[in-house]
Amino acid sequence: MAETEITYRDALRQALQDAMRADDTVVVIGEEVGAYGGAYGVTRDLITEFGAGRLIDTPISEPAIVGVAVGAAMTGLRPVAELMYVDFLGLVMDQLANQAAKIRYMFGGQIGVPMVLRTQGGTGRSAGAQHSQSLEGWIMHTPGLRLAMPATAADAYHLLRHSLTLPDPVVFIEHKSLYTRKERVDLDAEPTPWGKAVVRRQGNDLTLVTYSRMVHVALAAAEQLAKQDISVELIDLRTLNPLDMATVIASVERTGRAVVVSEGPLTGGVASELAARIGEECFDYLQAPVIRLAGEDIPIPVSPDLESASIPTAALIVATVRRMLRR
Amino acid sequence: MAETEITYRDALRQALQDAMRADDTVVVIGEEVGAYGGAYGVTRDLITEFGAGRLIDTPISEPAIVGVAVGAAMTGLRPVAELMYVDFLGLVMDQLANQAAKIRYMFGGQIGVPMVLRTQGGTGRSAGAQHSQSLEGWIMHTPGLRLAMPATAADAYHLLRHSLTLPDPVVFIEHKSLYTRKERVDLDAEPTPWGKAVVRRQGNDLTLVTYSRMVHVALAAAEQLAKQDISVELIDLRTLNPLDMATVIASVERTGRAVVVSEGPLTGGVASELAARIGEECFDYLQAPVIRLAGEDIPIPVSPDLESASIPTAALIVATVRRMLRR
Amino acid sequence: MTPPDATPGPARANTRLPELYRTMRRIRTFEERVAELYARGLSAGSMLHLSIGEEGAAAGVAAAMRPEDSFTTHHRGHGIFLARGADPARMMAEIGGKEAGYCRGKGGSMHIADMALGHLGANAIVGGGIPHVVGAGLSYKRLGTDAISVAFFGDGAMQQGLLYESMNMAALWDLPVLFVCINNQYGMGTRIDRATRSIEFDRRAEAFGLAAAMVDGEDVEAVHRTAQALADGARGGKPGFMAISCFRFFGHGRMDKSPYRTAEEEATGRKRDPVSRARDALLSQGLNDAAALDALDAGIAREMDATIDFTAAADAPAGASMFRDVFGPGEPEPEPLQSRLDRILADA
Amino acid sequence: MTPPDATPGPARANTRLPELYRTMRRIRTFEERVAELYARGLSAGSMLHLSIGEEGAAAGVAAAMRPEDSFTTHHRGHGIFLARGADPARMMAEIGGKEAGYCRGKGGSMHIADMALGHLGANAIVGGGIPHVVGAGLSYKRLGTDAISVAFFGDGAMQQGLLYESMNMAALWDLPVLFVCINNQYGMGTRIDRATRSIEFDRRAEAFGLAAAMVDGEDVEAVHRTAQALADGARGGKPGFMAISCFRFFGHGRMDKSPYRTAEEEATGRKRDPVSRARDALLSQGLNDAAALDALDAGIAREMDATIDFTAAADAPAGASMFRDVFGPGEPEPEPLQSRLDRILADA
Ligand SMILES: Cc1ncc(C[n+]2csc(CCOP(=O)(O)OP(=O)(O)O)c2C)c(N)n1
Ligand SMILES: Cc1ncc(C[n+]2csc(CCOP(=O)(O)OP(=O)(O)O)c2C)c(N)n1
Ligand SMILES: [Mg+2]
Ligand SMILES: [Mg+2]
Repeated sequence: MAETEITYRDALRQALQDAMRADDTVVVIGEEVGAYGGAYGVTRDLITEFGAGRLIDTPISEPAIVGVAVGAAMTGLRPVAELMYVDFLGLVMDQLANQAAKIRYMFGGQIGVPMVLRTQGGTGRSAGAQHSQSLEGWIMHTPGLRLAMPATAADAYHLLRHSLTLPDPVVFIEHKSLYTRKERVDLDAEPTPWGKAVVRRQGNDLTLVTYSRMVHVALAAAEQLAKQDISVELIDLRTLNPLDMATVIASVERTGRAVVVSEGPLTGGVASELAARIGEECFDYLQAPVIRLAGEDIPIPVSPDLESASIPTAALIVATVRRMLRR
Repeated sequence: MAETEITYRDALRQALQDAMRADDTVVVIGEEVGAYGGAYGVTRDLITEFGAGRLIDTPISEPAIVGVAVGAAMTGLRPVAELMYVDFLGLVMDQLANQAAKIRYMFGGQIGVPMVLRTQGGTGRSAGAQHSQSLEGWIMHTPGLRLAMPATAADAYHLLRHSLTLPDPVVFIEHKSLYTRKERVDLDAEPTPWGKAVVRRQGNDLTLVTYSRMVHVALAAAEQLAKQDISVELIDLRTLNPLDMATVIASVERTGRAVVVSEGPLTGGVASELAARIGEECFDYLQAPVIRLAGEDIPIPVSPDLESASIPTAALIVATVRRMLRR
Repeated sequence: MTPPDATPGPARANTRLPELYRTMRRIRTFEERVAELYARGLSAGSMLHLSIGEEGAAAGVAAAMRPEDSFTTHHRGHGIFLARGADPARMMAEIGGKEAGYCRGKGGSMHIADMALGHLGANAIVGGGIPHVVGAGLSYKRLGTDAISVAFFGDGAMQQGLLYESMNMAALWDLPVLFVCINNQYGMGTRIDRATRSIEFDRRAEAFGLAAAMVDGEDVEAVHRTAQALADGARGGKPGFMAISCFRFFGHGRMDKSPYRTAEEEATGRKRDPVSRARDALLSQGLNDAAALDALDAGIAREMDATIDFTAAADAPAGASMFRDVFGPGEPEPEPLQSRLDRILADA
Repeated sequence: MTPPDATPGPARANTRLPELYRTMRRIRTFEERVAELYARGLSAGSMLHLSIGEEGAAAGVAAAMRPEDSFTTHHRGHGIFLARGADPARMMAEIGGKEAGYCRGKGGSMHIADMALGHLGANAIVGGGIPHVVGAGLSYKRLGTDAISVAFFGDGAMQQGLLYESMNMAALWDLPVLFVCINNQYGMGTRIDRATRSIEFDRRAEAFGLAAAMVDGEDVEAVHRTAQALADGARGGKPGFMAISCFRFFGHGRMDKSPYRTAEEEATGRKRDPVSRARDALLSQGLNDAAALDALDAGIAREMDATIDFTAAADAPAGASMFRDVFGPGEPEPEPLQSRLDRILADA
């Protein structure tokens, strides 16, 4: 029916538009979200329909942007605060982690902070060490925050819509290299369930677990492996909090092998969390160590060659899987 | 010779004093570090010897404190910036993670940022969700930062002295519940090597890996287990970057079982990193899953009963080890 | 630098001084009982910050607020919350970490809050609650209510950058917001002249486009008049700022014996006492006689004594409550460590 | 609000205008070549921010600095660095992400730096480099040198709280520091009047105790005089602030076609051209004839053309350099993923 070819960017815009039509307490607050339409174009033209009262351009004051969203969320609005780059989290972690994440708990459940912090991260544009990071590890380590990282246009749409109905703060991290990806999406289809992983490809030899852009890298690897008669199962987590371990465990218990893939730096990151959990939960089923593929433990260099070499590639996934299977 | 009974707090003060005598570019910058002597008394009286030019009291401006330390470290000083509580990291992560940690790399190796960020964390004082956290997980996940977390007075002394000779930024996290711990320390003894874990107790049945205050909790557990004829090896990591996996691996290869213990929240934290690494490196030796004991994934409540129940206890370690050993 | 409304106070017949006095006395006595709670080992921890000496600020501004208004405070916020109508027994129970407290023992002194009274929260991060009132102001403007939101903070927060970002946004968006700096001369051991070169704080706010005033916190009526004028302005969309000068009578927290200041400075500072000044004024203006005031004070003392007994007798929160309220009702909760271990080690 | 030194310029015989013109022309031409580098697909990414229209700020302030002085810049810092003596070829190579660049291709346009010239770094975080000059000032004061440190930033950073924390510390500690706001009227698509209610930025700095001035960036000599006076003051321990008004001729970055402003506004704005104004002044004052200036400009064009060829021919950094310089020389480096896999999977 409403199946259309749509980009990840447009799916996000559509989600905002539909949510703003459905709920007039939804407001968008951030730098260049109004007239400019967002640094990556996600809010383009929304100001025409909703006006400057709901597409609120701010000064370059990230700590206050998040702090204002917290206060607004406590008093009747449902703000979508936009952080132009996830790299700016360092400026707002106090408002996010000490305030938004803890208010419900510290106040004994009196009130929540129903806000969404939309931002984008990752490599792909030679934007350098301060504009290319994957910092979901900090968020995942902060009790009280939900965390969504969609890989597809359909998930971008449904997860953002769902985020805008939750009673708690959601960090919603898009990937800068996915905005222009086009897909056929049925917007009327059953919505992506919140907090559930999806099996993107079924297989028997090994389980690949990942999220966000690495889903597509892993898919490419899985296709290459299929040509070599290696059948891998690919799980896209979609949300990191909640974390759907049930889907992961079921798969690994069947395949006996797992590789986890994350673009963020290896040490202390999401890949480690996944490997630790799989190791705990699937110990008796594992035929090989759970292998983590992740970003190198370095700042992201500007040089395009170095940048692309600093994160996992399809070739690396293929090689690693083959070695794990001794093939 | 110079063996004296000394508290963790006094060992830190002694380290600062000795470093400041040895190197007159060392300055301390932070809130209440001068006349007040530090919120936890670590810099008490140092201002008498070194003056207000080297014990620099600041306004309550954490982002600028760290930013000023970065600039000073690039231009000839060796600043010790003090953050009164590790919980305030959220205010300074940009200056720490985007600036201090990346400057050497982004600038192609031209210059480093030889500064130490001293702070303290952890539970034990009913100080609530914004003054009791263990946030080393964020630091460990940030390439370019060193990270020390001493458990003993001797390590506090030597690791802080060593930190003040390194060419790179060091985050040095003390534990608020350790300041008054007294120990016999030989300050002239062989210094604690930087980046090396220490085996605090030898054993054969299982390896406990931890750091900071949890070392003492784990020691208490190990003693109780010994009475039940269970012999655990206890490793104190001392620094989390560098991370001395060699010591951990050697032990786990011998014992075949590991429990990792951290006060910080479980998900995405240090315990997960350790479990993931042990799982990768010791796969063929493991007779049971690596078990993570860590803080609950919740904000820290003020109520003293809830607070102490929210982090691992000796009783929990004992029970877990016994279950792992089916004893 | 003169308050926007510098006209003399209202005719004496209309004075709110009796009410302001009563509020201030209740704060003073409550804080004395907090000190006692701590001394008796009944408080949750030692991070208790008394607002003795600052009653004029709390009472004066609070009286300019309406029931629908909201506010946030810093860590030294007991007095403000009381002045806005808090139940002292539930406050004390929270300070004691008990289930009967405003936040069920999870927040304590530094994170007390009550949505029913518009208290959006005390904060243990200096400056942390300031932007929240800007967010509240945004809500009120958008939702078309008549409320304002007020941020209370100390002089220490005047050196936190977030304050300036917040004031700038409030001015840019014409929000119904009031920023109130309670300048008690100290941030921990640092006297304000060691924290900044310029204490003309109103100039800072004016430079961002706010209406601004400075007022002496010993004079609760002056505080009230200034706050009223600025609150009226804020309700009309012109955000305001005021700095209230006073003196922190005691140490920063319960452990701090103030070695960094002289006995003489303390003695002089404590002469700036808004409570006794108001009492003297009530007597000298013949609005009350001493016996009536003594009776009032005694009643307050009894009320506040009872808060300690209430707290001592109250239950600690049940252990299981630890996992409640991390997320909203019905949402998936974090898995307790023990459940995880039971599952994983079940067949070990 | 008048510059501290508002006396007329020096006698024409002593004018530095020819030198200032040359610096500005070099900046203008360099930036035009950066646009070309991008258009030819030779730049590392598209995050290139041209300072065309802002040459008066860069040249005027830079000329008031001494060789021992240091500085940080924002993301739009090419002109400032050139004015402080950068080699345009090494700059261009860095912008191209090449090993021959100032930062060996790891920093790019937004993170260029050179310790030899006192460039403590461009910054991709708005306001991020501001406190670093306060730290440098602290070093200079403590180490007893005569240097000052200068922070360059845009009008956008006037709304970052860190600026106020930094100015406050500089004033409190009497540091040899100068804060320079290059107000090009826009932060991305946001005109300054949509970012703040009050653009009298000097009042903000004064309220923190700094010497402050506002100056028209089209007049490079006025910028230079103002900067000189404030730099002299800073060298004497009185930190300064100046806001230089100018116009960003082109879009924010290379992708931005400025749909948020009218062609008319752009045309008017571009009339505020410090380069052509200086050229006109040189001619009308008889300090240069047109032929000489044409020759100068042509020489500069050749020099800048060569930077593109240099960059095109330069090598990308070697792959292994990726792991270098995370930590200092001789320190344990992060383990590359591949080594870890080789070890773990060796016997798999
Ligand atoms: C961001 C932050 N920095 C430091 C502290 C530690 N601290 C708590 S209160 C305080 C002094 C605050 O002074 P002021 O704002 O004047 O409030 P007062 O205590 O005088 O009421 C400090 C430094 C903190 N809680 N938060
Ligand atoms: C902390 C931060 N917020 C937002 C951005 C995205 N951004 C880059 S430049 C810019 C505009 C800056 O405006 P201004 O400071 O006036 O400098 P200009 O670009 O005009 O030179 C923005 C919003 C950023 N890089 N850093
Ligand atoms: Mg104070
Ligand atoms: Mg600008």
